[in-house]
Amino acid sequence: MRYLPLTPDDRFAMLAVVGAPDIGALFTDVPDAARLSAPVDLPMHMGEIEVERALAGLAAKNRSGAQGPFFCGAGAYRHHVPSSVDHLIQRSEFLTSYTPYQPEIAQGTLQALFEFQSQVAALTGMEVANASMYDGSTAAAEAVMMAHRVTRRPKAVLSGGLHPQYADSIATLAHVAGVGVARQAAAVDGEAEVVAAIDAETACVVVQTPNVFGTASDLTRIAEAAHAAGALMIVVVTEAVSLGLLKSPGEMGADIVAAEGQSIGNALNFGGPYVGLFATRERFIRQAPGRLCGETVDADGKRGFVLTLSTREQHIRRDKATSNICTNSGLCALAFTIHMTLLGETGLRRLAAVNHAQARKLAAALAAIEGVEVLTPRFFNEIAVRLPQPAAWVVERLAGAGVIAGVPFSRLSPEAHLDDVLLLAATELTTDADIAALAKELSGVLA
Amino acid sequence: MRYLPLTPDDRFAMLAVVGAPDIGALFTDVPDAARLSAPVDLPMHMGEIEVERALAGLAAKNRSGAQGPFFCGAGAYRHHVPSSVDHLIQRSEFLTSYTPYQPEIAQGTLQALFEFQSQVAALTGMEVANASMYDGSTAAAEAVMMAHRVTRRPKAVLSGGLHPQYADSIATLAHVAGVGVARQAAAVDGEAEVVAAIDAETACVVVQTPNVFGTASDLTRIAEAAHAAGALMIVVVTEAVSLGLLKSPGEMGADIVAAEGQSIGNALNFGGPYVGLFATRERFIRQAPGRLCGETVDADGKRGFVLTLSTREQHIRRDKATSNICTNSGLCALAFTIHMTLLGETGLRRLAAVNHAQARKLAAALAAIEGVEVLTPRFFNEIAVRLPQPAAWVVERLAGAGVIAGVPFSRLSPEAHLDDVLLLAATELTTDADIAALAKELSGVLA
Amino acid sequence: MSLQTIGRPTRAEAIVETAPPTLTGGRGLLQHEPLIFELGGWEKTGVDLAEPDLDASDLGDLVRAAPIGLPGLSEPETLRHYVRLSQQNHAIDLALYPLGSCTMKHNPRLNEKLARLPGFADIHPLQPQSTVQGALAMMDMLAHWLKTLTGMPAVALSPKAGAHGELCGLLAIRAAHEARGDARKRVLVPTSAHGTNPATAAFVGYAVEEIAQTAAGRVDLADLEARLGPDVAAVMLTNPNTCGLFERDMIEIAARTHAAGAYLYCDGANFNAIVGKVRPADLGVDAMHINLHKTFSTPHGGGGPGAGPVVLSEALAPYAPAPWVSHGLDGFTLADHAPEGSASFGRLSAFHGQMGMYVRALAYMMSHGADGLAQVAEDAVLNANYVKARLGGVMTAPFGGYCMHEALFDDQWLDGTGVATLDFAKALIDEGFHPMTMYFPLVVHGAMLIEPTETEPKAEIDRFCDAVLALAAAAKAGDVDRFKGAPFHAPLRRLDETQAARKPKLRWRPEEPPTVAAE
Amino acid sequence: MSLQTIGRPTRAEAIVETAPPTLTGGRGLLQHEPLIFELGGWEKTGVDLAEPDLDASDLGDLVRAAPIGLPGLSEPETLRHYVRLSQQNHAIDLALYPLGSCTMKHNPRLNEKLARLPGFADIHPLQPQSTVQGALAMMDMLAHWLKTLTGMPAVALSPKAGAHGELCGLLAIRAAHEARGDARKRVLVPTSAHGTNPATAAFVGYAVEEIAQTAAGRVDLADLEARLGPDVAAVMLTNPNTCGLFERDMIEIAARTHAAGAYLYCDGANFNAIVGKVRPADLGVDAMHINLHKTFSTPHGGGGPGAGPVVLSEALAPYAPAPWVSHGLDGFTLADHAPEGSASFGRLSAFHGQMGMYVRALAYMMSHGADGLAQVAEDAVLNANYVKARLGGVMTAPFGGYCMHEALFDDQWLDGTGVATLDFAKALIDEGFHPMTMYFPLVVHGAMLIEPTETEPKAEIDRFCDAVLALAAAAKAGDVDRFKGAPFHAPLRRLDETQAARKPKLRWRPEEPPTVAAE
Ligand SMILES: Cc1ncc(COP(=O)(O)O)c(C=O)c1O
Ligand SMILES: Cc1ncc(COP(=O)(O)O)c(C=O)c1O
Repeated sequence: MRYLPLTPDDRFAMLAVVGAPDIGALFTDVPDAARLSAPVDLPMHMGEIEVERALAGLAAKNRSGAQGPFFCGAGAYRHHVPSSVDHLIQRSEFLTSYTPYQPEIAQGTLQALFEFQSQVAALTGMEVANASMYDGSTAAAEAVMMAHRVTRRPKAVLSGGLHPQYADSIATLAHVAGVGVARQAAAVDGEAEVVAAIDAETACVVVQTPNVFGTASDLTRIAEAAHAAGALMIVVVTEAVSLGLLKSPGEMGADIVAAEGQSIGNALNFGGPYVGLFATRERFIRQAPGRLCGETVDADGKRGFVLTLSTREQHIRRDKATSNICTNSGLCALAFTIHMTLLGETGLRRLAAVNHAQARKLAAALAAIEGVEVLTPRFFNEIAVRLPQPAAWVVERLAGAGVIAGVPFSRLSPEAHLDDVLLLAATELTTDADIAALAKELSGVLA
Repeated sequence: MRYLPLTPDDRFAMLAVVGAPDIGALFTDVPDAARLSAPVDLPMHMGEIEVERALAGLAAKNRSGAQGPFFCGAGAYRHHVPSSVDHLIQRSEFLTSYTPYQPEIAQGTLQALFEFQSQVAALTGMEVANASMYDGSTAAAEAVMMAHRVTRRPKAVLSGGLHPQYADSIATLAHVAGVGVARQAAAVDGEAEVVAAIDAETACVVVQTPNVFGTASDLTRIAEAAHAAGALMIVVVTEAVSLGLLKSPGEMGADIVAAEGQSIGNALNFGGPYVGLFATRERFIRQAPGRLCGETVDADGKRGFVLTLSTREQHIRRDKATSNICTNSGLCALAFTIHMTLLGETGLRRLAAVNHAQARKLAAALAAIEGVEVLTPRFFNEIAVRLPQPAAWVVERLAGAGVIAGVPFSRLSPEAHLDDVLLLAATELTTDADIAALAKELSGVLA
Repeated sequence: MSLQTIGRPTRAEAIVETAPPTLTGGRGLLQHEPLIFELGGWEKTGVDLAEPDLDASDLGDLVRAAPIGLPGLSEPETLRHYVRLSQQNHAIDLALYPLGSCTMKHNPRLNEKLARLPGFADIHPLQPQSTVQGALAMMDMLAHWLKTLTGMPAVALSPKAGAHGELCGLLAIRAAHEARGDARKRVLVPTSAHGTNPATAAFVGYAVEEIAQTAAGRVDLADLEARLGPDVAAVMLTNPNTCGLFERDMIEIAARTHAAGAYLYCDGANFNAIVGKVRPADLGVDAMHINLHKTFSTPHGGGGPGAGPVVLSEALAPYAPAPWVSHGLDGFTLADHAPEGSASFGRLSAFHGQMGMYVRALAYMMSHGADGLAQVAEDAVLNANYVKARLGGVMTAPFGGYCMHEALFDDQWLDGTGVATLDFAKALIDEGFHPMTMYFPLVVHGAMLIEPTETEPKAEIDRFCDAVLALAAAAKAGDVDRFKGAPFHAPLRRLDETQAARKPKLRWRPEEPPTVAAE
Repeated sequence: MSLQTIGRPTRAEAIVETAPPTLTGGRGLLQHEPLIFELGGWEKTGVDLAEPDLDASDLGDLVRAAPIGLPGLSEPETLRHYVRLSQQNHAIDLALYPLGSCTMKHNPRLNEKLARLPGFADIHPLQPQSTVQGALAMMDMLAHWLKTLTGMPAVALSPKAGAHGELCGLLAIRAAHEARGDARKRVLVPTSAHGTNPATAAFVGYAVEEIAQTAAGRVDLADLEARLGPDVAAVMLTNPNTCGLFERDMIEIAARTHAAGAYLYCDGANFNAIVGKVRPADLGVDAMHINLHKTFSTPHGGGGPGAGPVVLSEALAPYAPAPWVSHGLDGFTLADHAPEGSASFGRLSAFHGQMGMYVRALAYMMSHGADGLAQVAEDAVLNANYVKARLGGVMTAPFGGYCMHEALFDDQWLDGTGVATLDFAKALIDEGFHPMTMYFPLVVHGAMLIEPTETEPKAEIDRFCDAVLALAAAAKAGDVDRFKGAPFHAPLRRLDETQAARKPKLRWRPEEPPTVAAE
């Protein structure tokens, strides 16, 4: 067995030192009724060749994004990840290390986390950020819990522009935390509606930009209204690249930002692992969930970094912790940081501009198709269109023609009855030829 | 430009320190007649996305071994390389380091080379091995030059079983070194013929096992004849895995072994880079080409390794050097060593046994086909067969049917007029289904 | 280029015994590295992108005008920066990483390679299901392996880590009680439990009550019995528990828990000790999370990502969250939403979970197979007992007898030496090892919890034990400075965590704000 | 697992200024590592293979009976062994690697990724040409780039490194002379030439004669003229030469060489200084090798593999070796053999050369493009001149004026300090840098040749210059021990190369032969 270093001789010698007659003796605490007498009913061990054949065979049954025109978004975006990013995160010292609890021999991870927190704070325009959450949706749910702790109020208002699966994730936690959820009807300009729903019971409003329909909007007035009512504004961002072009949540008055960082440094991976970005105001930091990396000095006075403020966390505070999160998305956060370092201010702005430019071409091409209505007024790299046919049906037809045409809104929220709405995203990987192919095939299907 | 760290400001500041008015000033030594005024006529710089699209596009135009039944050998073999091998050789510290001339900060490379030399010596059954040559064919040519230095005799006898491209490579060097080459006619049992050709002028006989037709033979009597005549026996091995099953050249009396190490740890790579294994007797070591890594101690008495006996080499001895080789195949040698360490005695013997078993099935399947004659009497993992049609024609037909059926001998040596001979190899990657598919398609083509 | 050494002395002449401090603070190969904010340029970038051919004028005042404040580096600088940082880390690929309860085992590179196949890495969670049949089949296979190994009828794959799995399990339990209109209030958890257990119970709205432990380091049945009652929603145990001991009475505990109308949640973080040898279903467990990043070798990555699928009993299966995969005539289907009238408690997060981790874990399971996984458990337990036996003579173990996959010691043996558990751990760093888990579980004073895992060779464990024993001798011999000052040989000396917490500095801030030309 | 530090001192109490030696020889993260022969088992393996279903009985006495003597390790042990070894290396990814004449530049990972695409890595050199059209197109593209950048009409791709390229070039030259029945005997090479130049000339059967150098570090035209004659086959120059200077008279040299009926071979190892700015064809060169592992960034890999394509003039093109790629109506064709009656000198090696390096080099060229490559040369030259300017005040340069891509110093400035070039270099190791090339070229006493390359940021070059200057000051201040004893901070102290050569130990040998059960 290639992963097991002990030889029969080793085992024999070690049992002698242990003073056990045989390996079975070490398992005597297991009740006989629960001890398996035979191996479980699964295949026996396989070599690399067989395992690779089997799994590569399954992988080959999937249609990867590179195989043709591709327009899916809706919270997960197909961006280019520089080759050096994936090379670096596979270095043994990053890949096979644990959470940095021994800072003297974990400065590599810790300094990278400090850089991550600093980048996320700058990107979101907030004062502080944590060392990552599982993903954007769980970050959003934690943000609502945090707003509840901060304001001690029982209600959360979710805009109709919020990604439905994010709203579902929030609702799950809110329910057991006794927080009421006022969930507004899905609407392309959902953010416009939330102000009316804010009241003295409101702990927070959760708004998204660009929202699930791709709509980019200025949230300043919502922040003012929320603050006036003593509530917090939580801003969700599912496309981190948009922050290279659009006004930051911080600039618009956000109290907490819960974002999906996948777009920077991380592949689509069929939905995970991703990396949740969580940023807030300095004064709320002791109510924040998750790990925090802080600067300090060593015994010689040299600068170094450690995990800090852990009195908020489960391993110290246990049932009084701000969250139960332990393992987070360390390596995905590292990928984010490395990619962001490669981009820098200049590269990120350029990347965002290219994404927007391609989306404008996409929108123009679709608008020109008979029967297709572009619904999104102002967008970053994603738009919603209304089709004369059910979007799911159209998408299946186009998939047959080799074009992955985007995400039918019904896939996210059947109950919204927006079956004719299709979400399409463009990125720096979307070529003009891809857009032309989509337009051609779509016209064909609708003709 | 992503690979260039200097900013315009840097360049400006540095020119000031240098005291040059502009960058052009630094090139004043270049005659005007030779200074380009405009960029050369080539495309301008491209981002990762474009470069990857272009080259991945070309790669997609090739049929890779994994795409179907595959039987090519003839000096390059398709074996499985464990994933950890390729991961390790990509570590920055191995991949991006230079030849270990500063041993205090190159022990990683040096110790691995010492392990490589030790493994190669054990594998070939020889006393010592060097730190690698470019590949098996250049190692063979250098071996002949070395035999010439050692014996001061003017003639080399090349067996008819020697890989024709190896013989060509030897002939090229022999010609300018004034060494006559007695090249015997290609023959399945070529080694049988060489003894007769050995005379008092003979510096060396060059024999191969398994030879280019796959024939495995005992070379002991050839060694005796050579030694009796004061000549050296050079043994060429193009399939290193065979040494896990067959008697080693050392056991059969070889004076020099020149082998291709690609089969262990290295991919096919369309022919390169590969790694030449070069082993010989201790008493000849000062006549050997290439680098040697040796054990020593540091100032504290700790064991360490250094490049040694460099008085043989070009950088010290210049026109008196034993060879002009400088850069060799360091990283391929590392891949060889890591893979060999994973295999170990047990794994290598098992691997060789599996290769042989698959080849026997292949031979049996082919022998059963009407009109196909298996020519190779005793083989390791490769055989030669005679077909009722030109082998090149048959191979093209089978390629059309998705089967890469092997190497027509005419591809190696048109002048040999063995156009009906086909070489086929089987390895641990060859499945019974592959063999069945080959047999079916071949029967079809020949029917 | 070549180093001409002929006739030149290459042997150091004057052997100076103590190394003179370097002039520039250099330490040979170990590079000190500034922050990217101190290195990077505001105009620099390591990514070449063509200028867009359309501008963003249509966005008007939505456009971000002010500088963001993100430094950029060229590719060579970026690579060097992170390679240098990486060398300041310990890792399982460097040496034993004996963190008890963390199962730091070998991470096969085959798994990394397979997870990166475009067919797995470059597919979108919401692209047409007809175009991801291989991915759904893979999830279905993983589910089959997990159910078979645990003997449980159902599994929810989507939880993103162990704690998320605990959340999933307790949410299912709460949903099950609510479905019966039975609003229970308490969850019973042993004091030895990992922090995520009480934290999760509280997160789900339950009051947490601690269960006493016997002198043998197991659940005190009588105390459990006394606390069980109509308002107890669940009992949360870890088995093997965090003292490295198997809960002998598990079956009885399950029976009493069920008799009280409560569910038995098992923290499966220590599943590595029994995988292939004991099926939690046979112990009466209702729900258990499995840390794929522990038992099934997906890399810890310096703190994640992980994956925490939860297996569920018949009783809890109906409350499992969406999504789930099912197999029909026309291939595999992924249910994004619980159908009308389903009892599912809803959705834990967007999309379908940690796909990338599933591939790795499945590759690991297939590599070991049914036979190999049982061997994993046996070798893990053997290695731990070997450590316990080798160190037991000097270090004091709070509980006697054989342990499972980890060996627990307390700090009684350090009494009077002036050396604390923490000091001892830091001294281990100088000897070339990562310390064991310290001060956990809380039930043991100055706890040292050592989990070697099955992927450690005997030679490495011996090297570790020799170092521990040598340090123990030094401690008892009064060589206190070696401990109090440790580490001396790590990239940094001991770090001041108190100062870090007193006035937190959680991000880089420019002396004066960066003057960025927004382009 | 978590480290409970609340209320416990994490700050080291007693600050012991000098680190006590560790008890087990540990050095923190730096692991000392034995040889696999000392670690491995004879029965152990890290590869799982199914038993063959046919034995080897048919091979009789050909079967290897005796033990081979190859130790095996499990995968975790293997990974750890080589990761530990790797950390004892310096690398371009760790810091400046200023080896003059070696062009240690950044190695883009994109190139590694592309070379590993199955379409390039998993294809056989002799599979049907109809199935490798993409590979042949790639080789054709590479040839086009190389020919365009050098202005030469032909290129032989197959040479496997620079020295092999020299061999290819001189073989073509010899073939050209022989074709005219003109058997020439001598090759003229400057004393400053790299060792491979004279070695290659001798290998090809020529007598090597050295050309004198002017005080300005260039070829002495008069001396060259004097030596040129009817039996001179070729003049071998390096331009820019190994003193880092451009041969101003190159065109004139070419003219006189040609007038004498000889050919001009140019060693292109230093092409990085002029790529995109000067075409060797315009200098009158007949043949030049290009080290793809220098100018075009393919990794040096601790000593190879490299690739050394040779560009050829009209005069030499007919003698180029097989194989070559040509483009016809039905796609690309690879000629494995020179056709009947061709003047080709034959074949250099089996198959078609270093395909894997071609992909990397082409990816690098396309990434830079015509504009970027010229910038490469400019930045490489600027960096070198910056180093020369910063260090010139203290170190003595044998030749004045601007340099090209590398800055050459001699050891005159160390006179009387008791510090030799070698000592100085070893002290640089302690400061965290790889030394420059030493004692080459031979024309300069105690030469120190510094080539930063264009991929070094200004900050790193400044860090390096600061270290050199600080050490220079120390040397002049008589702080000799720091140099004689150096390095102190590297994985090992200075190694005894004399002993290594006196009685060579070139392989591991068991104390007593391993008793292996041959299975
Ligand atoms: C016993 C135990 N339970 C739960 C957890 C939490 O798992 P995760 O870190 O994957 O959320 C851990 C891991 O630290 C653990 O050791
Ligand atoms: C000037 C010069 N010529 C030739 C060579 C030999 O090139 P290679 O090492 O690729 O054979 C080198 C490289 O060391 C060199 O620096």
